[in-house]
Amino acid sequence: MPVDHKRINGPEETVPYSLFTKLNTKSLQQQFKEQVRDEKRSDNRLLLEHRKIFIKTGLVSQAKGSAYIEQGKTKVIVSVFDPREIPNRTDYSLKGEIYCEFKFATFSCTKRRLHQQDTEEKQYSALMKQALDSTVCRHEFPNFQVDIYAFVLHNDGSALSAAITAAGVALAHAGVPMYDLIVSATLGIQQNIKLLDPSVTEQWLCEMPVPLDGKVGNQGVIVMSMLQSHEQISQFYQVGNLSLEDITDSIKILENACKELIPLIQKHLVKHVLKTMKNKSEDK
Amino acid sequence: MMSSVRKAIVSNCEKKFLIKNLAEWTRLDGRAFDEFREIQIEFGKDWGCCYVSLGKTKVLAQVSCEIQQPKSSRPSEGILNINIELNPIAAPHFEAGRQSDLSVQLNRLLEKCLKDSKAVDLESLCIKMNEKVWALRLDINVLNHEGNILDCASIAALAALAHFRRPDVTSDGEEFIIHSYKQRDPIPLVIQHYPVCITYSIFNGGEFILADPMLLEENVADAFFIDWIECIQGTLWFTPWRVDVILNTTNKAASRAETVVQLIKEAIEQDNERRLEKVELGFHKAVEAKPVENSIGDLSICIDQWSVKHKKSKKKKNKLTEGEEKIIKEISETVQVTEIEALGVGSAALVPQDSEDGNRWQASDSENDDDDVMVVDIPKPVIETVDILDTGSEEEIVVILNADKKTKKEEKENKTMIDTILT
Amino acid sequence: MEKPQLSCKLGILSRPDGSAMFCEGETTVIAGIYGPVEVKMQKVINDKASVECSYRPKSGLPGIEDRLYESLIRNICETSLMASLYPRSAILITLQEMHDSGQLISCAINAACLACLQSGIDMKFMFGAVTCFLTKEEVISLMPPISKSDVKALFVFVFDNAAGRIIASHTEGSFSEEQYKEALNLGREESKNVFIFFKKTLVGINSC
Amino acid sequence: MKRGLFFNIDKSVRLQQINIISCVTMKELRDEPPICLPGQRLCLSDKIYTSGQGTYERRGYIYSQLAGYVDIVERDGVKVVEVHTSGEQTVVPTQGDIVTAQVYIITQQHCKCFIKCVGDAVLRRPFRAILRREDIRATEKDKADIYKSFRPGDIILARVLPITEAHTYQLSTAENELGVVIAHSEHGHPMVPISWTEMQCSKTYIKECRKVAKVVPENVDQETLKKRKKSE
Amino acid sequence: MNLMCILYSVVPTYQPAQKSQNKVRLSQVKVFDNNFKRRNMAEEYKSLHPIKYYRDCLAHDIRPDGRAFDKFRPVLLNIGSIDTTDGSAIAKVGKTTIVCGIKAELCKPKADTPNQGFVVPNLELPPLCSPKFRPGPPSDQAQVLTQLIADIIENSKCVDPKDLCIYPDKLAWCLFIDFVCLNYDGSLIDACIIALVGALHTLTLPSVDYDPSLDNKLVNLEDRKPIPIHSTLISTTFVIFDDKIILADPTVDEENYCTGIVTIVLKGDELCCVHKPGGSPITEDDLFDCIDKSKLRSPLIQNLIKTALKQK
Repeated sequence: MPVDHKRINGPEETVPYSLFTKLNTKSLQQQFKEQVRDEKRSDNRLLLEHRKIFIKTGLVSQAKGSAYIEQGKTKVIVSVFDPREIPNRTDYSLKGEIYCEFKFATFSCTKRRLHQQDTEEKQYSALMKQALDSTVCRHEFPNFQVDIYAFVLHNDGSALSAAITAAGVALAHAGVPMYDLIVSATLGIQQNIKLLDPSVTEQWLCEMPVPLDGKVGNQGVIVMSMLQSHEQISQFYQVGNLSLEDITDSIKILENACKELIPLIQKHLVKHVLKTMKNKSEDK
Repeated sequence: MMSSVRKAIVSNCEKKFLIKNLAEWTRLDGRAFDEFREIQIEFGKDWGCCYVSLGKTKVLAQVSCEIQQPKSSRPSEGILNINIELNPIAAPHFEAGRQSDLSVQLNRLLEKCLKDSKAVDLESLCIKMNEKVWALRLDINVLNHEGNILDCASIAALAALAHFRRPDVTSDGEEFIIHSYKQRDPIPLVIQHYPVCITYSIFNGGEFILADPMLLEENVADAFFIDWIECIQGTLWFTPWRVDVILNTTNKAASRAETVVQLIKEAIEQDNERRLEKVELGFHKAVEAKPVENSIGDLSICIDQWSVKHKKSKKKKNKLTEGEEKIIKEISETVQVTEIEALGVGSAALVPQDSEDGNRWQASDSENDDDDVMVVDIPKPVIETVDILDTGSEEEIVVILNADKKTKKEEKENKTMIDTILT
Repeated sequence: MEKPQLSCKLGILSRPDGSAMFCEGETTVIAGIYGPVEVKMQKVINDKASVECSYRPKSGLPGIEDRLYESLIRNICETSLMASLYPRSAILITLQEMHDSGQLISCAINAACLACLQSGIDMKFMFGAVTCFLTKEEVISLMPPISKSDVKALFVFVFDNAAGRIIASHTEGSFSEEQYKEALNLGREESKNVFIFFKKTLVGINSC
Repeated sequence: MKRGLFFNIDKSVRLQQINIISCVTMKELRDEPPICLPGQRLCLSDKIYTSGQGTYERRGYIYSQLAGYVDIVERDGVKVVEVHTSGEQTVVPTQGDIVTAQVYIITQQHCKCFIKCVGDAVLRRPFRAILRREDIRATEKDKADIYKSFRPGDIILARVLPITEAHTYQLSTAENELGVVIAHSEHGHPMVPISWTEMQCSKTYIKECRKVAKVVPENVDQETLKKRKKSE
Repeated sequence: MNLMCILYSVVPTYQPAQKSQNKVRLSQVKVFDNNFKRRNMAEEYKSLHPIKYYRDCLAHDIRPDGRAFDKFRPVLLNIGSIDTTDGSAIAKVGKTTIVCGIKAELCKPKADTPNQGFVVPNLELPPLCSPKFRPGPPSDQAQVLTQLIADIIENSKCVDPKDLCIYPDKLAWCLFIDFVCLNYDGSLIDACIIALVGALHTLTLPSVDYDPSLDNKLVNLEDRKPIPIHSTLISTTFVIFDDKIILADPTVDEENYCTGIVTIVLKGDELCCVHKPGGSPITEDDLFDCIDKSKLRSPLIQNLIKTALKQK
């Protein structure tokens, strides 16, 4: 580990204790079979069943807008700040910029993460930006930048979609003009079994080829973000090997999943609007 | 990058005054051209802690050690790290905790002087091959910058290394026991030879050569000539000037180095004696002994010397010219220039000193800058955005780039796609 | 009660506007102050000078414990200096450890005060720091115990010379309220000696 | 419950278009404003209804940009559909806005300030702005001196000038109602205006020069100010 | 208990009862100019002259959030809700939210302390929690607070590094205690210490079989044991306003505009940190008054922690 002068450093070399547990001799195939049995998953969900989502706004009082999402055990918090001048920019841009930062807490995953952003986090930041760029009315704040920070407290799979969904709610909460509400969902595919909203183990198993009877089937993870009322896809990200049919099917599944999420978000935002309006009239 | 904020600018007036004075064989502080400022070496209570002043330039050096695994390329050698810090106390434009060109340059020169010349016997620092060696760390803090940091720092570094003692280590076969200073007498380092840096500044393309430049002289000088004597000699930074002048100067530097090393050795001996006598040591003792310094007094001394030294230096100058010829004949035997190197961008020395850029070391700017550029790969997005301008609003519709996917999507999202096409 | 010998030398460095080498027992610190000088754009304060502090240990890599000392000393100097007289400028305080035998923080604070005094920057009051030690035998003293492991707790108090109020308190280790009170009173008494020493130093009668 | 209407009707994702025209009279609209969310279709965009603040137009419809409530303002015979957030607005100063700013640097040519409020909205993050010497007053522009008009720390009311390629906002106080509203004397006491070029310290009675804003009576708020400017 | 409940629920105990009488009214605020008599004048006044706004409020013996000077904000604690950690807690003091997660890893002890493990605390102030932080390396403030927390842990000896040694000179535990601020609204240290105590109490480490001759390690995940916690720490922060008024449990604005800050950490009946980093001088009486107030608060917080632990 490189020495960080601005933090307290531990000993030079540390290893996670999970490396020294009783050897896990199960093959990937067995592990996967344990996860999915008789059309049921280890947490008793159906294959295409989304985990329960809780969403709350206004958690970060210091931010302009914020949202906290719990999707199963996955917990993500997103905050949005007022537009500010873009640092170190000299040219004029007609459209505002979106700055996204996606970060896992050091303790959010099984393996400890570093304080600095790693490549995965940087990629997720870029994907978030991509999803939100076309959602926000950027022409409303030319030459300014809106900062969006997503922080994962606990990663149990599908953290990126949770972050994008929460970011959409946080933006609406912050009063940043948007073309539409945005929701996102994740789908894992392994051996032609599709798992909606995979948990962290499922996601891990879907990300690598697991041979079944010596053959390697289609496998991968898809993250898709949708704008609800215009029925547009604002971001699509896929890893793994998938056939064309798989992708079309997956898009259908994900589209439905997104549509199911929308009422929840709408309900929450309407509640929020009603509440603030009530407070306002009381103040007067 | 060192910020230019708070940096003193040398005015043309000052420059001209300096050069004019030199033409009359006078230096601003009344020294002769080849006269060095007074050296003072004090040791702290800790081993390897040394406080050196060269005139008003002051430097603190401290050596520390710990046990480390050796580098795989040198499994039986200890490690010596040198780190020079331009403490913001030394000058207002120095910044804490930030590497500037000057500090990098000084660090490199000191490393050349002490490490590359193998002044310290690193092999004696090995405890167990491939596993445990002593890693020495030499921290040099510049406390007051009145010119010629390098000489001062090199003296402090050498004195600190020569003064330092490491704890004794014994082995009982398997385990190593590190004895505290109280349990067993600590062991001094093996110093193979004593290299010190001697700096001359050169004016008017070699017309005037000044030993131990002070701050203003340093800022105005055309070039520098630095020797590190004892093992290797290196020279650098010069505008085209005559070989005989180089050799002459090198020669003078050699004799100067001898005196300096002698001084260091004496200082250490004195300190050792006092330690043996169990006299209380440390900086606090030195503070008590001396009266409060008076800065006004200083100035008057300076003025006094002004008139007196004037003639002296002229005499000296004559002597030098006489001596020059002799020395040239002797050079080949006494002095060997093994390495002539222009550090940084050599050509930088040719550029006349800019008044705003009083700092000679910035010559290497252009080279270092490249390191700062980072190439970032941005993952290619799978999605392309198409602006639909018809509605007047700046709306964007997203279409999947991949043609196959697009058709699939069209089937699925028949309605929307048709919508898009219609508009 | 035995107490550490104070000694000091003002103006030991030629570049800074004020400088001092201060010794408290064997502990020695050099302080230098520049000010008011040009301030960097991002640190400009409109109605007063920005006070910056940097502390250098004599060896080893810079770490975050230095930041804690820096913020402590910076805050103390900021309250004491009349920063509002020098708006849109900077006052830089730099400290260099020379030797540490226990009272490093108080020594650094006292050195900073002397450097401020020498620099001629207006001050509201002087500040003086005292270190008290609580030994394993529950005895409070001003002298550092011979071995570091004998220290149960360490207190650093900073007082003003105007009303003897507490400007700063820094503690290490754990202790009872009574012990804290006792150390505080001891510190206040000793701080008077520190101020006398400051005054003597300034008038040049260094007879302590 | 009218409010519930447009979001319980159809569970299949899409919020139904709110037909503001037919179901709500203007009075009802004000009393019980319909709630909308970003991307919600509000009504047809035609000759009567046009898209205003907080909305956008797409393929003949007006959609909402914000989570908030709908408001319809009649302007020159056209009904402008606006959406306002229920919480704090996200405001960026635009051309013509009256802003409250604090002066922090003055030079011979210009003074630099921080915009702290835009109209009534208090900003969480101030924006930087610049006020040039020639924009201090409307008449005898060349005679204005920065140091006789503003001092660091003054609170001024100013109008935002057209936005140029430059990165900071440009302000103007070249109107009677604009200029210094709060200032402190050299000794730090509040000052009261005594003429349009002078203010007097409330403690020391020392007079200092300022470009003083004419105090607007309480009942005249920002909107009227804005309107007046437009009619001119 | 759902994690969200704790994160979201702000139980403003002081508000409902006092709202009507105590909420700062515009009429109480001294008005400088007619231009300010507008709808959200208080807000505007606060933004333009924050210090004067505070002075005016405090002159009426009330804080802008309606609290009396010596009243604390409600505290919430939730423990063990993040199961990727070996011990975790979330503490909320008013709106300030701190998540503390402890992750243990194996390492080799230092040569000069062969029978000690490591405790590595770090406080992260991400840009997420307040507009004043920017992405990048930790700010000076984060560094100072991290060091202060590290000092408090070391001074109080609540975790003994000796308990973390598995096999001398060969194998030991390294506890990475990471604090993340999710909402920055003052009294950070107080929230951090509550979260720390909560997280330490939920911390369990698996047992390790170590064979020194072969350097073989075997970790039994099923056999998890808590580590001894030697003391319970309670921290209380005060700020000094205008050299005379002392406010307990400050919000972020109060911290920004105050002239001095005092943090007192209690360890049982003992004190383990009285930290006043400069700022306006205070009298001894005032300082001991603060210590007394924190002593009164200590059993309440201890009870809170106990209750939270029982719920588990």
